[in-house]
Amino acid sequence: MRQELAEFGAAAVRLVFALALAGAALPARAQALCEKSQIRLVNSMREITQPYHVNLNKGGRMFARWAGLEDNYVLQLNQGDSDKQIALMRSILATNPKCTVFNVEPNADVVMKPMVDTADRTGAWIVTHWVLNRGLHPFEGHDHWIAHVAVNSQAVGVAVSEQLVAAMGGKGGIVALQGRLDTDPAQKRFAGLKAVLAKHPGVTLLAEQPANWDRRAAFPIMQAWLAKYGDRIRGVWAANDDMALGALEALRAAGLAGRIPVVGVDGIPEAIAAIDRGEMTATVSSDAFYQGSIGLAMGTCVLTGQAPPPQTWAKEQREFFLRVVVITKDNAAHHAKEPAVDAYAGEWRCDNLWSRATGPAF
Amino acid sequence: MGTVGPAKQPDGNDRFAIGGGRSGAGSGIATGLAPVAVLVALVLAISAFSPSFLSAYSLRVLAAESSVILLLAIGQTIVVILGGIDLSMAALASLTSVIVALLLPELGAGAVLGALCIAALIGALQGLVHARAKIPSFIVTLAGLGLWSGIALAIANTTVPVAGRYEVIGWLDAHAWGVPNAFVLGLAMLGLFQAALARLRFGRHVYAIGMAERVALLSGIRVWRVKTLAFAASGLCSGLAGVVMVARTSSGNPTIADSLLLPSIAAVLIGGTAITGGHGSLARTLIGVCIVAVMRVGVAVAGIAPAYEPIAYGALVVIAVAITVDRKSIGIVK
Amino acid sequence: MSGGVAAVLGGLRTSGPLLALLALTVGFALADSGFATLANLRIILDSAAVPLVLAVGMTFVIRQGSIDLSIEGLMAACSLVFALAVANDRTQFDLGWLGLPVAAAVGAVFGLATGLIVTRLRVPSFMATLGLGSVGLGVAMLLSGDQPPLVRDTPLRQWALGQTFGVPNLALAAAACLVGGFFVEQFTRLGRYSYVVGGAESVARVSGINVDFYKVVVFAFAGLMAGLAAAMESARLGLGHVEIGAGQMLGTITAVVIGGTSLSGGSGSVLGSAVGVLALTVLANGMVFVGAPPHLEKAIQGAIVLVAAVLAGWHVRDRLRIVK
Amino acid sequence: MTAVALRAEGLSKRFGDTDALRDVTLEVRPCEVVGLVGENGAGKSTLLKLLAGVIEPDVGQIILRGAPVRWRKVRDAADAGIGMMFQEPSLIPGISVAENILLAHEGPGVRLGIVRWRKLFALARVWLVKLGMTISPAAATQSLSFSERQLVAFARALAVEARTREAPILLLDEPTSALDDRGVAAVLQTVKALRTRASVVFVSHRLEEILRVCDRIYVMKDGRCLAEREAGTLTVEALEQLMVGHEISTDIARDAARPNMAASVCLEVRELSRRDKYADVSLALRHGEVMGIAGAAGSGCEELCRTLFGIDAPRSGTMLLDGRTVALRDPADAVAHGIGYVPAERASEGIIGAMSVAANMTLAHLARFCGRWAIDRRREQDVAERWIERLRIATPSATTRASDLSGGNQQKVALAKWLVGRQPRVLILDHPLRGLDVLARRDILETIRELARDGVGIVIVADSLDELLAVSDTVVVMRDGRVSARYSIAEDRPTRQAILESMV
Repeated sequence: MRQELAEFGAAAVRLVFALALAGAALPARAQALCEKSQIRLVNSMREITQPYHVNLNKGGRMFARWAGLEDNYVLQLNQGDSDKQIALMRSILATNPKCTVFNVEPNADVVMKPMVDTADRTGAWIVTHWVLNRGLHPFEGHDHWIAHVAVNSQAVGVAVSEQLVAAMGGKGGIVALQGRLDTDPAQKRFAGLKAVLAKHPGVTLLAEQPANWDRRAAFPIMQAWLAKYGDRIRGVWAANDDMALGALEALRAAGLAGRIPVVGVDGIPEAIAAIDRGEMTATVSSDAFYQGSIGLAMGTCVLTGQAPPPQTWAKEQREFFLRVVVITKDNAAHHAKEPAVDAYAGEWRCDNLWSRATGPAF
Repeated sequence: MGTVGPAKQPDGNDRFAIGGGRSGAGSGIATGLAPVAVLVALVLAISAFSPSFLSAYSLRVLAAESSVILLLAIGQTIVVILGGIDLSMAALASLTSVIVALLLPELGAGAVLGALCIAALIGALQGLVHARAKIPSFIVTLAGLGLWSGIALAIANTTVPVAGRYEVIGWLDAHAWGVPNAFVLGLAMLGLFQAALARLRFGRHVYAIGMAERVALLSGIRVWRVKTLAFAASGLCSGLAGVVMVARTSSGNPTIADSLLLPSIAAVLIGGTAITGGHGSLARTLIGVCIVAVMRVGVAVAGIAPAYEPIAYGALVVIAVAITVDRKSIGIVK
Repeated sequence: MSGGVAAVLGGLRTSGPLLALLALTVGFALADSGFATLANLRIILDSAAVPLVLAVGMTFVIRQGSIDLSIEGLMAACSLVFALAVANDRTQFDLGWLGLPVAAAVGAVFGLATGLIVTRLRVPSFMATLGLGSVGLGVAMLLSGDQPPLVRDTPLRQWALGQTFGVPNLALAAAACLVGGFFVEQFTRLGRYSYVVGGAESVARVSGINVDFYKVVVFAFAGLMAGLAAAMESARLGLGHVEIGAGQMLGTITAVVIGGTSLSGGSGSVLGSAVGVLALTVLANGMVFVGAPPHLEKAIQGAIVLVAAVLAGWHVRDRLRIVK
Repeated sequence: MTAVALRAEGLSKRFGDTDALRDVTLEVRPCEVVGLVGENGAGKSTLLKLLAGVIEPDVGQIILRGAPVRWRKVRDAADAGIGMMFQEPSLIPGISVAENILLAHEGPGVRLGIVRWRKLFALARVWLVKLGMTISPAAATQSLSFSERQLVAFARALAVEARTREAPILLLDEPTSALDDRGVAAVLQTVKALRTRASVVFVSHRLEEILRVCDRIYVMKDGRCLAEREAGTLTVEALEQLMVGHEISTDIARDAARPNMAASVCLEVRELSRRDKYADVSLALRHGEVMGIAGAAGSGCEELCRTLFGIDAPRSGTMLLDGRTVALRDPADAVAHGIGYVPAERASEGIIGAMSVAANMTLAHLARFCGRWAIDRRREQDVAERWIERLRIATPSATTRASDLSGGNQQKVALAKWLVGRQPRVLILDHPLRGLDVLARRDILETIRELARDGVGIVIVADSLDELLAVSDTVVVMRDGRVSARYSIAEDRPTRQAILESMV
């Protein structure tokens, strides 16, 4: 983690404050709520065909093995079907709800409320990621909703856009590939771009289209833009790496691969490789391994009594922003390698669960 | 679907097929019971994997889970019996969810009623275009699918949390005497439309059109009116599905129901309703819905490795239909 | 020229997709000067290539009165097989050009399975393909494993991204498929019987035609086309991906039906479908050009599909015309 | 060379719980035309389908040219030179005429799976010429008229001749039922010509045709073979007697009272025209009048009927009901105005096979069988049963599926559809007797007269002039879309000959 975000400098300060507060709140030990062997770890995510989700799963499994609970690790895939994600959670709770921990990558923010309500109702424990309905917070009476690990998509958008603008030398036209428009990250990341553009009048947004996170959809759109704007396109902004790579192939078809800066988000291996090759400029990683494991770690700590019950935690421990990493040519090589368990073991320790918190997300 | 030339036999009533002794296996009773058998077998198989699957709790979850699919499948059944298909239902449900979530705080119950009316009107509109402009329902509703979800996105390009008056619909997410209210609502609609199909002129006309539209026309039935009504009904069902969605998630979302289109259609056909039209019933659809719901959730609960999940699902769909399809009423399998 | 061909041309003239295509082209050309350029024409052809290959197969299926909802699953499986069969970052295989026929063969096998399920188990193709599509998806997920395999076969990639005489190679390949499809349709027993089976299956049976055989072959043919399309798309994007066919199913069916093949079977031609594909491609491409408001893109597409259908069908409206 | 070309021995076939065929034995000698007559449901079609391999017998065997054979598929029979022409419409709309004629046996028209169009057309043209047809083999089938289709189907049956060196055996199931007199003549001509080189089994309800072309005649009833006779020894009356077992008379007992010409006009059309169908047609139909419209295929009389029922809009001209001008937007309007229509294509337009007899009857006037909320099933049932009785419809019950009834009874149901609920003002009958046996014909003709007596205005188009003359009060003859002659049966007693002349 060599390159921290400037934005988050200030946040780091608040982090220290938060940790101190947490330390204050931590008694030596609370009593265990479950037999350790009874604890069931559930990772609920969209699918495992995208590298990002593969790594989410790997992270969760890594933690389970580390905690000696690998046999109790359950993977739930909803195939992009929000209703199914809710149903899957509710059905598995037919047995042993009180000792079940959910680490949830919400398919869409609509699933949040039903899932946390289910947790409250059944006594299961849940940690959620990414986005949050307006007016919904763990510390507002949801005692079984341990925490929400938010990602500041706007900051992500800003960070990656800064990289793009820098690579373009602060002037020229860009095109933007948006994600699924009804998702919060898509909008926040784009908002981040807008913010950066406002600061750099030299850079103009020629066109924007949604490509639904999808590489295949991005390809023809990029082609059309190349036909329409030709060499007026000096940079390509994509709301995720998959679309960025689709655009990259379109550039390759036009013999422009590596000649026009391309940025994406997620930090999937392919993108990192492309950055290493110099065909992509930058991507931002929220570290899927960490996201896939931290919720399970928190739950385990609560259930084993190594951490106090969540309702005693401080607000900014219940809902905080996750530190993200900008990956560029400088650190691509480092991130290309698959991390080992010990890279995370320290961050799974029950007294160090907020090592990547950068301040409250409410 | 499509046009039928004068030289062609009416669908599902093929004299060669019958005279040629190709009417297929299975008496009415057998094909009627087959879906039930499949359902039982499926449940037993899954509960063998995870015994808790038969617990009152799981069944209640299952019922709640299937209620949305049920509502969609009810509307779809009517349209399919008519000989058409409605691909726009899920998108329409999503649109309704957005409208309800947006208007609920100001209008309360009015928002729900209004949204339902809009959904029904949209459905009617599609039926009218299909019947009057003589465009296959497949195409009309395909276009509708794009239109309505596009409009939903335009109205609210992300999730809309219900900012107030949730109690107006909240009861749909609760359950009385262990039965989810949403499911009860579904059953109520089912009973309502089953009665309409079996006892009302509308129902008789729907079947007549599904079996032999040409004869219906030449008998002076105002086919376009019946079609418009039927699609209005499916629109209404989509609307209700949308409302239940809002109750379930206490928010509206322009794509929330989209993933339920194919499952709901599968439910109708697995129930044994013929896609060629004219044959089928809502009772069959109810079983079909249960089967689909069990497959959707059960396969996952049974703890099968993720990659094998879709394989199992696909195989089950084919097997289920192979057993339940009423070959007698489908002269020719297309 | 054969009567069949003449009939097809007649059909094309009346079915109106050409009108829709022309209207769209002119409209976009007026709306944006950059649209009607050679460069953009190339791009339209390039992006029409894969859908066209799919549409050729789908036309045969729909014409015989069936439907194929398995395209997306099939493409997923074939895409993975292709990516793993040619030089890639996961396996040791390096079949090179053989990858294309291999992928096609896998598709054909799936199609074969569909055909057998439809004819032997008498399961409506609607459900049979729905199920097999899901199976294909699962197979793809198995093969995909941790991470989509990347295609490292440089000649293949260069071919997929390159052009010959200024025409994108993929477009040429698609054109070849179209011509092949047209030949099969107009000049082979298989093609003619797909009209017969769709037109009146019962008559075909009592006339002593081995209906089941021809049905199976048509499904296999469609599967083969899907496999080929998947391989082309994978070579173009440089990886095998589970979601490589996302959204292709409804798109293809729409193109075929807009192209004048009735869903009840017995009519239509691959030429019509080709026009349908071009119309939809021009539409999508044009949307990007005029920078249509993203939210409304889907809506506008839906509306245009509807209008095209109305235009195509209006003149044949007749009080006794049965449309389901 | 054996004395018997094709022999059926003790064939039996059951469908569900009905015996379609019971221990039937018949033989066809080389180069002879065998007639097969019997009422609807007597089992003629089933027998032919068995011989052609469309279905397999439960009991009994088929002996072809001395050797017993078992048809596994239709193809086997066809390859052995057995060609069949089905009663049902059996052409594929989407393909060319040539393909239809040579369907499934293109011979040299297809080499290695590749179609050679020129060759194919040449091969097909041969058969078209044999039937004196001028249409091109490349023509699209859906562009043909109904009777042209019938002839093409006949040509297809002939075409098996090309498949075998043996003398072919043709099974013709009512080849003439849908044809006008010219078409009938062509078919009979061909059948006669065939006698020199082929054997033919010829099924028809028109006994005079049978007597004209057949050498021997088998009479069937209730799935059994009642009698075998040499054609020469028979008269139409004798044959009818054999068929129904007792004396009957075809000519309808006519009420002496002609509709008095004072009776008001119920349906009138003035200068009705429809592009290249018919032009300047003016008619006045009085209450209680039966108006027969005679015309060869393409004369436009069928199209006229469809217009009167609101199926096709006229290009110009006016239509009046009881003196008030009406514009029919669709059949529903026509029905609302009290017009009824019995279409020619019973199977695809007349009845819904999968629905019960009662449901079929009440389809047009369901509103009259509804209580405040739902359909009044009991009333529906009662009314249906009343009409089943009145029209002598042979059905186990009112709830039987209509497709389980014989053609004649189906036709009665199609007719009853317009009589239940309320009496129609005008009834349009398009070939109501097509393919019906003697008894059914008589019943329907009688019903028509009764309705006329009750003041219903009736327009009827029929295949044979005899039937028209038997039932009509006035006959309007159409030629090439125009009215070429009008007769009042009572006054000017037109002869068959006179009408035929004004037709062609």
